[in-house]
Amino acid sequence: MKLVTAIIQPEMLETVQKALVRHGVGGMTISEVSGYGRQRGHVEVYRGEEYTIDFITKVRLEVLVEDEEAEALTGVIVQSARTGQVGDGKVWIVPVDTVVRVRTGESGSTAI
Amino acid sequence: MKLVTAIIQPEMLETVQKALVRHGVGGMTISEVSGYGRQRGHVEVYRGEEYTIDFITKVRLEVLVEDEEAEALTGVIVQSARTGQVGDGKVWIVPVDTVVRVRTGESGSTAI
Amino acid sequence: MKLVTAIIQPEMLETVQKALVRHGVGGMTISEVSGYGRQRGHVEVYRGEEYTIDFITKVRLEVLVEDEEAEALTGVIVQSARTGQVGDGKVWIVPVDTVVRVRTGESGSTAI
Amino acid sequence: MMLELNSGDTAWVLTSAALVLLMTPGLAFFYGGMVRAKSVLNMMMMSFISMGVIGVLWVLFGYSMSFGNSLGGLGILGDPLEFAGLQGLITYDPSASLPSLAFVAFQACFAIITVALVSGAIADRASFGAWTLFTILWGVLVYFPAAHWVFAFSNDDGSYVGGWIANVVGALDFAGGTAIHINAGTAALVLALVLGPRIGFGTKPMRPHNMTLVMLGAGLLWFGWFGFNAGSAVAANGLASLAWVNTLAATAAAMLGWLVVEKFRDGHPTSLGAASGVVAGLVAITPAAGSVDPLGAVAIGVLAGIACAYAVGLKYKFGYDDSLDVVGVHLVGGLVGTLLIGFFATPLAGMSVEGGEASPAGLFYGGGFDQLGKQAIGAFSVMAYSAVVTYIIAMIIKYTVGWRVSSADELSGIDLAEHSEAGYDLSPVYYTNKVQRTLVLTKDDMPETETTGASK
Amino acid sequence: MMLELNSGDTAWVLTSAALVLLMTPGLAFFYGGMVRAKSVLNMMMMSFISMGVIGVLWVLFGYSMSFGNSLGGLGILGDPLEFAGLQGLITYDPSASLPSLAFVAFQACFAIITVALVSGAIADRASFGAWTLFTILWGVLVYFPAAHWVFAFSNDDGSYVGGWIANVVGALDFAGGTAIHINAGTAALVLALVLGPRIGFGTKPMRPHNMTLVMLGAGLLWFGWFGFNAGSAVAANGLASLAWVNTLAATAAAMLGWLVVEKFRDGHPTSLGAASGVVAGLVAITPAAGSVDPLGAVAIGVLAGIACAYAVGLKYKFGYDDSLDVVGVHLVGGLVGTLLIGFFATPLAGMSVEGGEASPAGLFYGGGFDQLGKQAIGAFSVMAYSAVVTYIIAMIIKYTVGWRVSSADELSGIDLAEHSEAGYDLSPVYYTNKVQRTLVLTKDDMPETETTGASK
Amino acid sequence: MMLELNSGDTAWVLTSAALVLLMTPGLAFFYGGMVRAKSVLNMMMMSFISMGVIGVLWVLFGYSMSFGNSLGGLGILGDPLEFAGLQGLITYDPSASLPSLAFVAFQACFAIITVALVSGAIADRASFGAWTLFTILWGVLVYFPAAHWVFAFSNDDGSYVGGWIANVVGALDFAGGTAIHINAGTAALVLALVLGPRIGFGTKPMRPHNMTLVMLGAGLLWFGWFGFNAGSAVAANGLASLAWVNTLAATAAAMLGWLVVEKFRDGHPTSLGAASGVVAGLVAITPAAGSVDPLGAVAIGVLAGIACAYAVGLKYKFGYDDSLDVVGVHLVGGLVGTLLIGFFATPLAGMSVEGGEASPAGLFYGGGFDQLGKQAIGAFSVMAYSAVVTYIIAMIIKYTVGWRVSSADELSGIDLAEHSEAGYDLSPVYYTNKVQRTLVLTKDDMPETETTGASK
Ligand SMILES: Nc1ncnc2c1ncn2[C@@H]1O[C@H](COP(=O)(O)OP(=O)(O)O)[C@@H](O)[C@H]1O
Ligand SMILES: Nc1ncnc2c1ncn2[C@@H]1O[C@H](COP(=O)(O)OP(=O)(O)O)[C@@H](O)[C@H]1O
Ligand SMILES: Nc1ncnc2c1ncn2[C@@H]1O[C@H](COP(=O)(O)OP(=O)(O)O)[C@@H](O)[C@H]1O
Repeated sequence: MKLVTAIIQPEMLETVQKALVRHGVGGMTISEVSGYGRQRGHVEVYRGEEYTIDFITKVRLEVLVEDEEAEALTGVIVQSARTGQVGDGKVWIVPVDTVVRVRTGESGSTAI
Repeated sequence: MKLVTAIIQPEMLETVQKALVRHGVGGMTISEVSGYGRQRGHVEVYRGEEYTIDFITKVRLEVLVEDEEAEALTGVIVQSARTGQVGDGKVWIVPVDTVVRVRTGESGSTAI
Repeated sequence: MKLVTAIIQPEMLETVQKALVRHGVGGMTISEVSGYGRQRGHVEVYRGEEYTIDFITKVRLEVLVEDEEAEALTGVIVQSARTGQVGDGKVWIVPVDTVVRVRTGESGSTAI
Repeated sequence: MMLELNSGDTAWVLTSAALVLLMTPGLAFFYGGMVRAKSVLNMMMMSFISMGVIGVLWVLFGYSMSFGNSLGGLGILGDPLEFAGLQGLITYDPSASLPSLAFVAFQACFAIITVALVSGAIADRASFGAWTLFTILWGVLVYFPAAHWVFAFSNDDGSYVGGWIANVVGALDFAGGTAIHINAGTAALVLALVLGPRIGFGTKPMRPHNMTLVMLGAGLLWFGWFGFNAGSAVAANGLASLAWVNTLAATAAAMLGWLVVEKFRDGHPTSLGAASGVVAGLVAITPAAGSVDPLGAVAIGVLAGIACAYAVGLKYKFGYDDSLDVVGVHLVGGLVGTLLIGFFATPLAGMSVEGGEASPAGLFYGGGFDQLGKQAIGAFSVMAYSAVVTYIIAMIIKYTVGWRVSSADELSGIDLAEHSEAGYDLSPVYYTNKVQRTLVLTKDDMPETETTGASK
Repeated sequence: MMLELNSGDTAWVLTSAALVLLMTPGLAFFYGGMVRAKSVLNMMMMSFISMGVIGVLWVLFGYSMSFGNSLGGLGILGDPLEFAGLQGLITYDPSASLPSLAFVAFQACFAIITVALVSGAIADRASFGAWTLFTILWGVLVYFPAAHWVFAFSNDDGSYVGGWIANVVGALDFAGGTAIHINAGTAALVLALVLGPRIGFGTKPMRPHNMTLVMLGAGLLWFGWFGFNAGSAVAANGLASLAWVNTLAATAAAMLGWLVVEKFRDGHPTSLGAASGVVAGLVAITPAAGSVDPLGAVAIGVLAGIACAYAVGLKYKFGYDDSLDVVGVHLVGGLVGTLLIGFFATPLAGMSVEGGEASPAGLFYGGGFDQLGKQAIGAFSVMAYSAVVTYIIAMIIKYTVGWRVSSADELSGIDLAEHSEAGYDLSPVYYTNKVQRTLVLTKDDMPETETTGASK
Repeated sequence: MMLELNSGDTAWVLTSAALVLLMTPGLAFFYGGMVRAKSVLNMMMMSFISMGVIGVLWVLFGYSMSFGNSLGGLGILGDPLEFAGLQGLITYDPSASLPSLAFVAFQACFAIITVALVSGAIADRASFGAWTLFTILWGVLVYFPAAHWVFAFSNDDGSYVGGWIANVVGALDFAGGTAIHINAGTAALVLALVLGPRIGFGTKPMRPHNMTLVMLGAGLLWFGWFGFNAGSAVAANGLASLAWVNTLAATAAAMLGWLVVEKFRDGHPTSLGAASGVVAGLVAITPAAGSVDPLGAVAIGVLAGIACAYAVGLKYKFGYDDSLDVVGVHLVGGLVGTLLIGFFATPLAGMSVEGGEASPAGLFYGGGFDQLGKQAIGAFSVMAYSAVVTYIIAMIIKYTVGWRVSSADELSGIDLAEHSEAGYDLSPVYYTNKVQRTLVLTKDDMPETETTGASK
């Protein structure tokens, strides 16, 4: 089992979601995060003074997959999330020992 | 060290929290996420047009435990989080190299 | 590749961020979480009745680093995030199989 | 005495009517901010639908039921047909200093808000259809009669006979402590008992999800209440000015009273306490605004603030889930104000207008127990009537359309269940990504570069 | 007839003017709550800038263009110089019952809100500079003339000649169904077509991000609208009272009408529907408030509520992105109200004031088709004029400064792009951590205990 | 001249009083939206408590201190006992065109808001107890006297002696530029210096957490300000109408002035700038509303908008943390308006009422430097008095109860620390899960299926 985590641009979520579903992914979990990196936030002006936004809103996507699927899935995400602009984000894979479905208690690949 | 992560129904958080504390767990971290899976969101009507909510609000629960505790803990979560409805969520275990407590700098099992 | 995750006090984020940048870290991802642990939340009074806040707002910080950097980075976070109060949080390290940069598709250490 | 149109009085009554109309949205925000985020829209809708339903009923026959000549001269109910559709009230009447429709307008808004007040007791759990039905039945069977009793004054030559509390009992109720607050508060208690508590009541605080909305509601209520109370002089004169100042003084004092209780009992004065204290003071001064002097108003305010600050805790003791404290604030505050008139009424109040005579005096102003007795009769009659008829209506609804939404709907939020909408989506990026017109599986939604076959 | 200052009328007109002024912030909240969180400030700013621009223009020459003596006696345009800078209107005029400046104040707020109304059609995508330019051009070229046509009544001795629709055609428009709602609704349609739809229009709901703000807007609009309609009697009298009651009755009925449509068509009555129904009813009763009786108002309200509830769906059918339904509510509601006067006008309305005579009767009140024809001429003239001139203005702006912000700015949010700010930061811990005066790399920002060298 | 009750004037003054009352909640929202989310409730509570404290004090002896006969005829302080408890003001007075209590009501709201204004300088860090104490001391020692100086006009026969600035100096201050804005602005500066800056001031923007609340505040303030300014004519007449139009014109112009500065200096016109410009214009026109013509009002507005847009930056230069720009907007705007009267006052203003005479002319209207000098004396006297007495009060509080909450409380949020509540909990699922009546460890809270023993 692997957990594929991606940090992507919020406006690309829909495209990525569709690509994943097309690819056969039946489930995923997303959350709102803020990212700091090469991409710089816009400059805000407050009462005549300038301030920089360090962190930029991103969406984090998490998908549990079987070991052999992880690479392909990463490819799907990378392709569909790309805009070519700085700030497109990262995808990484973490090993998972077990996955259990709460509703049934089944574990392993049938739990995904 | 293991990190047990669970995606659960928001209304089950309290039950799960109590079960964990009863089980001897002294700490946990939660956050709000949105999940996509078998469970379908409700249909919204806007100006006479229908729209489907793809993602449904869930709570993510993370607990750091010692290796030998992970399985039992997963069992506690799975049991206490179950409603039997589609959308009850997943629990998974990820290996952790080290844990450090910020306040004291101690690491390993005393840091949890 | 490693993923260093830290749960820290919200008011320490700025200090930690500066320490990380000084340390040479070029990117990170943060999100808002709630933590349960030794630190007790304040007591709220509502219509004359007392209630306890179980969960306290924290910031989660995630940084992808190369294997050999992980320990040092953890040290930097632990030092800069410390206030000495209960509730200062945890830092842990998880192994990562691969990291890919969405924009370019490059993977491994150049992707961080 | 030959009258002619008094444009100043007309201006003031029309202004007051608009102010009172604003109170119902104000109440919607006050109540809406106090519930949890998942039921804010339903809470506001319960007030808005009262504006729709009662607004129309008032025109059709409600005004006539309240202010028509008493059927049979009994003082029980106005003739519903006399002014049905407000017929006959449009044409200029040279003998009136105020256009009839100005008074119709003013009183319409009283009817609307009284019904809306009740909804605070049943937050988060009542089916919107059941509530809508309730507004119709309760407006017609409880409020319109009660308004007749209290607000319809017989004229001297007997050509017009009004309600029994105003004319036979002679209870003082300047702007509606009985017909409005005691009445709505009693109905609220009955509904809270009939519907039962919210899931989790007593174990979770269920605190306000948006205190800025609560404060906005309190601010608009206070503002509008000047129309409510000072407008009840139905003229722009010294009595209206007295009522205005009393409405300021009592409310300020009640806020202080409530906050002091909180400070000493709980350790912290809260903004919810300030907002609640404001409303408690407004409620208590409502019946008394035209009968007491500003020092009396301060006294009534302080007492009401303290009394209500304690009364809102009763629901935990007795286990009825009066969710937003309609009983603790409106019933208790209404009783405090109505009864304290018996102590604080000053004869000077009646002399605030040209040619005015000394008005009844309360106990502290040399008037004995007489007025206090009248006040008690008025208050408890309305309470009894409201309790009985509300109970009948509530049970009919319970066993026909049913009152409560399902537990699942209550847990996931009544806004989604009953209105198919959510109160807020404040994330700049989030909501849009979560809602789609079609399922994502549609073929032509696919990215063109995608070729890998689906697995599993 | 010798007049003297009527302080009651003056009080009412000044009060009404303040009420109408409040409608524009009210509109800002109504519109602002309906867009997505990332464009709430821009949406509100489009209303606020109208207050700035039109507020100043009105003083300079706008009032004079609308209410100056018709240039050449043609009824087309008031003399812009006659009252430029409001000169000559300050000194006490012993022959007027109302100070001229009170009327100036009242009408100023009509001009402000009419321009602001248009902005709802172009939510989330219009450059703020382009919109500001539009407010100037459209105010001067479209609204000021239209107001002259409809609101400037010639006097009997011919010393003052007003606009052609009011005087030559004789269409009834009590408070501005044509000059305001049909006019703004038409302009909205033109702008929606010229600018094109928002990115993603039709595939995402783009639902309100904050319904409490929408409800607040609806509440303030309703409140203010009593000044708008009842104030249009320009006196505190029976006609004002009639208009007041009609403004309650029609609005309540329209809310019910809209909610019933939603219940049966979509399964759920929504709070957005209630708020929209309120506005639809207010729009429809605007021209008719002084011409129909309360039952007629209920009828107009119900019909407007139903018509608009269906009309807001048209944009999906025809593909124009009238984002916040200015067309569906203001154009359609304005037409419904303006034309239904031809059916429901009652002669009694004219008799609501001292010495008043029977006013024109509609079809249902024995008046034949005559008034209906006049109404249609008025409505369609304004529509045609507004369509043509708005189109010209819109194209000039399109090809000079340009209308739309970049796609990237539209996607990430127009608030950041045009105003460099964000609507909300409600997290108690978050925002502060994300914004800094200087980049974090500054040397002296370093923690003193840090000694480890930087890697990479 | 024999007077009788003028119902139109009474209606207008009562309406205006209600409008001014609404300004304090309006201010609470304006200020509340500008602070960070974690201190919104405390910010609003500082305004609300002023309503409570001053509302009661005004009735007890505040009105008497401001409008009682000057003690010793010195023009320094009204006799606090003359109208203590508002005794003697209730009974109908056949020689007055306006009930005394209407004026009491109107002026009460001035006192309330003036005190509340000061709180903007000490956002996020002042103990609520200390602030409450301050409202009492400052109201009694600073505002009540200053109001006497500026608003209490002696009568002709010498039977009533008012304040020295109004009667001896003869400075023009229509609605309170000196007694209110310069006074509150000066006190704000003193408090900002005494309390010291917020933690992090200057390195973080500390921008508004909820701009919709700020805009709501600005909208309600503008609305209410029509009562403030036009109500200060204390009659519904031509002067009130002039003040009304000036209040529109100056405010619109100031908004434009501020936005233009932002556009050229910072690149973007902001909604905070629009809201601030509105308030700056309102402040500046306050003293001048009854003395200038609408073109003068536009000029004053533009200048005030520009001046204040720059003045709000001064705090960064000089390092005083006037958190919400009370100094930059109220002190500077108040000075601009008060002094510009010396230039723009028009004699016509006095002729706007029946039998009115030419009022003093400013420099541009042929009046020489005379009036300018009077204005300066008035402005700087109030400034000096306010600075000294506020400083003494502030130091007394500092060394007795203490001003600031602990750093930890300031960092985690003053709402929790002082009021034990949080402004918002907008998540539909979250809050409820985080708060419990009892610790989770209670035995009977256990799930019944749980049998595994606890480890560790
Ligand atoms: N080392 C890192 N650890 C964790 N998250 C990172 C790291 N570097 C970047 N990110 C995340 O990826 C996002 C995009 O990174 P950025 O450097 O701006 O652009 P790009 O990935 O296109 O080079 C950041 O906003 C942040 O959320
Ligand atoms: N492959 C997956 N990867 C990550 N999260 C998943 C995955 N599948 C499901 N989830 C999470 O689990 C939740 C419940 O899944 P769902 O399929 O709806 O029900 P169930 O787990 O009862 O079969 C989802 O809302 C989502 O948050
Ligand atoms: N076992 C755990 N698993 C996951 N997160 C934990 C765990 N224990 C503590 N935490 C997180 O660390 C935070 C601080 O823990 P706490 O026990 O309050 O203080 P400290 O770490 O100083 O002993 C908690 O709020 C929670 O977010």
